[in-house]
Amino acid sequence: MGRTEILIGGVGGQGVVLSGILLGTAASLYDGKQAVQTQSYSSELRGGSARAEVIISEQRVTDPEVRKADILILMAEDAVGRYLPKIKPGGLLVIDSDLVKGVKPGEYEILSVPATSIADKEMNNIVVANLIILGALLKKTGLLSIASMEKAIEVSVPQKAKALNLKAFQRGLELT
Amino acid sequence: MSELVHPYHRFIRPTVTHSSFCPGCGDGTIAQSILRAIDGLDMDMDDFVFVSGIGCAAWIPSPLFNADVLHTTHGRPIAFAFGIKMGLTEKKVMVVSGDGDLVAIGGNHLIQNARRNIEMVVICSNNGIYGMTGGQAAPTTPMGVKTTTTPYGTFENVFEDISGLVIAAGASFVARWTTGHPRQLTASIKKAIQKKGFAFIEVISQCPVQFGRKMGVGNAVQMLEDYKNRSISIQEAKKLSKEELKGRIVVGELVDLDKPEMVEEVTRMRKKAMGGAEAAVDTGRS
Amino acid sequence: MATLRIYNELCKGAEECGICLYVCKEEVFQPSETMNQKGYRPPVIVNEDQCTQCENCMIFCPDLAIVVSEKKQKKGSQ
Amino acid sequence: MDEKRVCTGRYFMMGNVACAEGAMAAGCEFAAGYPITPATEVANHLAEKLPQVGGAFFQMEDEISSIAAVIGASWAGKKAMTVTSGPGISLMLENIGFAIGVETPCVIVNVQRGAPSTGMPTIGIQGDMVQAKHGSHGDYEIIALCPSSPQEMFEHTVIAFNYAEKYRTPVFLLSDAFVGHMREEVVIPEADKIKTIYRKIPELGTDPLKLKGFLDENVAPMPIFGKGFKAHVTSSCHDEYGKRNLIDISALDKFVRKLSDKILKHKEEITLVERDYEGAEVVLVSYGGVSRAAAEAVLQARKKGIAAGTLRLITVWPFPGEEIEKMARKAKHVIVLENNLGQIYPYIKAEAAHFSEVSFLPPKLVGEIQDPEDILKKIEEISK
Repeated sequence: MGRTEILIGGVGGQGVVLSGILLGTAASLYDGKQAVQTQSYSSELRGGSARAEVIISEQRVTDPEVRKADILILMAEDAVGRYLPKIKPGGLLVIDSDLVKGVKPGEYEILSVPATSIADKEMNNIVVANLIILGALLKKTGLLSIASMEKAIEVSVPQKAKALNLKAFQRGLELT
Repeated sequence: MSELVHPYHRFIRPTVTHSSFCPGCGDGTIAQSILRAIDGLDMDMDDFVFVSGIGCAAWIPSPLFNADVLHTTHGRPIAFAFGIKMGLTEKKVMVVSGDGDLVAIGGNHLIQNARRNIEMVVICSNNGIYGMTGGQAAPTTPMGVKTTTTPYGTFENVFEDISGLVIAAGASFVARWTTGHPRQLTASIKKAIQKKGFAFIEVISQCPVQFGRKMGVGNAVQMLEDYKNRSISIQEAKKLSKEELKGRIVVGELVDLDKPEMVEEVTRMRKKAMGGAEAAVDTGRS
Repeated sequence: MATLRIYNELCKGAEECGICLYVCKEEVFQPSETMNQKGYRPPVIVNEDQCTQCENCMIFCPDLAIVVSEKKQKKGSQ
Repeated sequence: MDEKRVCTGRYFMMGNVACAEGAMAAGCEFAAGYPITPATEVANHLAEKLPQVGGAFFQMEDEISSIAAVIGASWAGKKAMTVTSGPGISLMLENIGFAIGVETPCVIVNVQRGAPSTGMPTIGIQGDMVQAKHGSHGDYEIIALCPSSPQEMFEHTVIAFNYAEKYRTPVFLLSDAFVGHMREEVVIPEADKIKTIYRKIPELGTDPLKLKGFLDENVAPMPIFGKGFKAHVTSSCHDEYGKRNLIDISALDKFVRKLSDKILKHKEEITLVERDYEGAEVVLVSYGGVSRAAAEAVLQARKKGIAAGTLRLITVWPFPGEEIEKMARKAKHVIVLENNLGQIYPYIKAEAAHFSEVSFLPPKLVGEIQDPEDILKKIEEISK
């Protein structure tokens, strides 16, 4: 029944769109749900703004746009001003606390994940910070099954990066 | 007593009663040179697809030649020919058009396909003027000449060496002749047809109506005489300085070399692709 | 058997075009007053026996209006 | 149909990739294009997949040569397509007119983006709707499909090829960056479940002089090259034999009319719509991605007891005026929704305004499809 609107904002190169694809793939192909994922990004491939939207629902998703995000994931300070107004009252705000500093308490619950520093220190690769955030998100919300997400990572991530991405996701599950 | 029959009339589309060229136009001589080359190679019109653009020279194959002919938009015949050749690799594809069409508006297609070295024959009738629209200046019109769009004389530098451009771009066969050299032209067209690669032939051709008369060069005969006087073979030209070559028309087969040809390269690429490609990108397949 | 044939209706005139007269070294052609249906005056063959069958007239003719019989034998010792 | 062409299965797939898979399934053999956001994924995917079945994607020097090569390949007998976005279509328009003039089957995918001019490349708007119909000079009819999901990007591409082949005409797939970059479940059926149509060609050996290869309202068999038809193909005014005629006005009249009538005569079988307006007083008319917001708004309105419905245009061209009229006769209010400032609205209004009130609800921000809440407000306002 429920329709969950997820908005992910960050900068190019952080895997914003991949995060959206993973959530959508897990929901749609492995969790028996319906999902729509859309995206937009500025023209520069690295460092420009990036946004992914995912809607997960038990039924076919009619309106494909995120209107008020149930879950807002902010991975860069730059994204705060742009997307914070899009969060639904009472929604969940997930931030990469290493990069997002300017969030004030408001009508939302904050899940603060030091994803970039964990990725940097433990994985030696900040690129997988997004997977740590997804792990933490799933642990916190139970939005999708862990097995579904792991399968989604298997099919969506290039062969040689699979192990690292799975490891980061699993590390995220240990948080919170 | 049996009457003589023109050997190339059998190549003319039966519905065509006469050529559409002005009296004395060199395009007709080019047309016959092409047909003589095809006949000389014992080939048939069905071995060819002809493509032309817009302008007087485009009317050489369209509708004159009794073959598959695509008469395309201005400047684009080589681009259309690209698709035809890729679709019918076993056929000979020949583009016939003018300097305005192939070099001015369509210059980049000429350059890029010479670079690709895709097998096709491109014959460029270079008359130095826009004939069909009434004698406007072309990039090939000599500087200072009065035309309908340059009533005070052309003030742009002339495009002197189209063939040189095509050579620089990478074509594997390039020749230049004038309509005063129909035999040599035919011999080069024969070679061009047999060439595995991009074969370009520039033909300096008289437009007595829009060029000759208006520029004071004279009629068709005077223009041919002028070509005869100014032509110099590439072999002779090599012995002369740039200064000495001023105003001369360097004729001959300028380039004839073997290098990778695109249709063959595409076939090679396909084999590679069929031999077990990696999984598709981003299908998210389960 | 004739050596030459002019397709008068294809011809665009000895005066307007005249290439055949120019390329024939033997002066086989001559301008004529007779008009074809398009209003052009095709040349007439005056010295057919002088024709060397060099085929210049045929090869240069922009209108495929002249045919020369195939060389059966080379004229003289040339 | 070649099994290798059809990627049967269930996917979470991007619309642009689904489009390329649709082209594969439809039998596309030749594709040419020039890189442009947001259409590149279609080209990239075709570049990978086409050679595996003996075809190829060619990156040309510009969009002008891309469409030219596609038309050339089509005359060589190949199923052919190009893919681009607005700026590329602007460059292609002359040759699109050529394709119409000489009746060339081909598919043109336009993944529309923020415009005019270079605009905003990654934002989808429905900004090129009228361009597709009127962009090239002269009178002509065109077929255009408007997918609203990745699944339809697949299905409509197959339909586009089938229409192109059947009616010997260029067919537009008018997608946009939003739908093109959207990922959703895509189910690709088995090869034998996918209907594919191939153009008719004349009987081999037909006397070229007797071959009527053009200007038939019932679609003349196409005298493709390489078969000995000695086809003379010119987009200049010609007769049914292909013979050029640049003098007689009656020949021009026939040339213009027959080309248009070929499409208009088959309008009923070409037209695809989704009707959900039984008993509705307020009907939302939309196409493409916007129709999904319309469907949601109507769902909400019905929950509130308002007799609302939708009419979705799947083929926007040829313009389905009869469908609009049929709907408008039953409705009291018609609300037109587009992700632009009202491009198809005047056409809809012209057909509907005799019978009902017609209004246009623009998007709050061009580039963002209407919020179902805003649509609902408008419905409530109107039905008071």
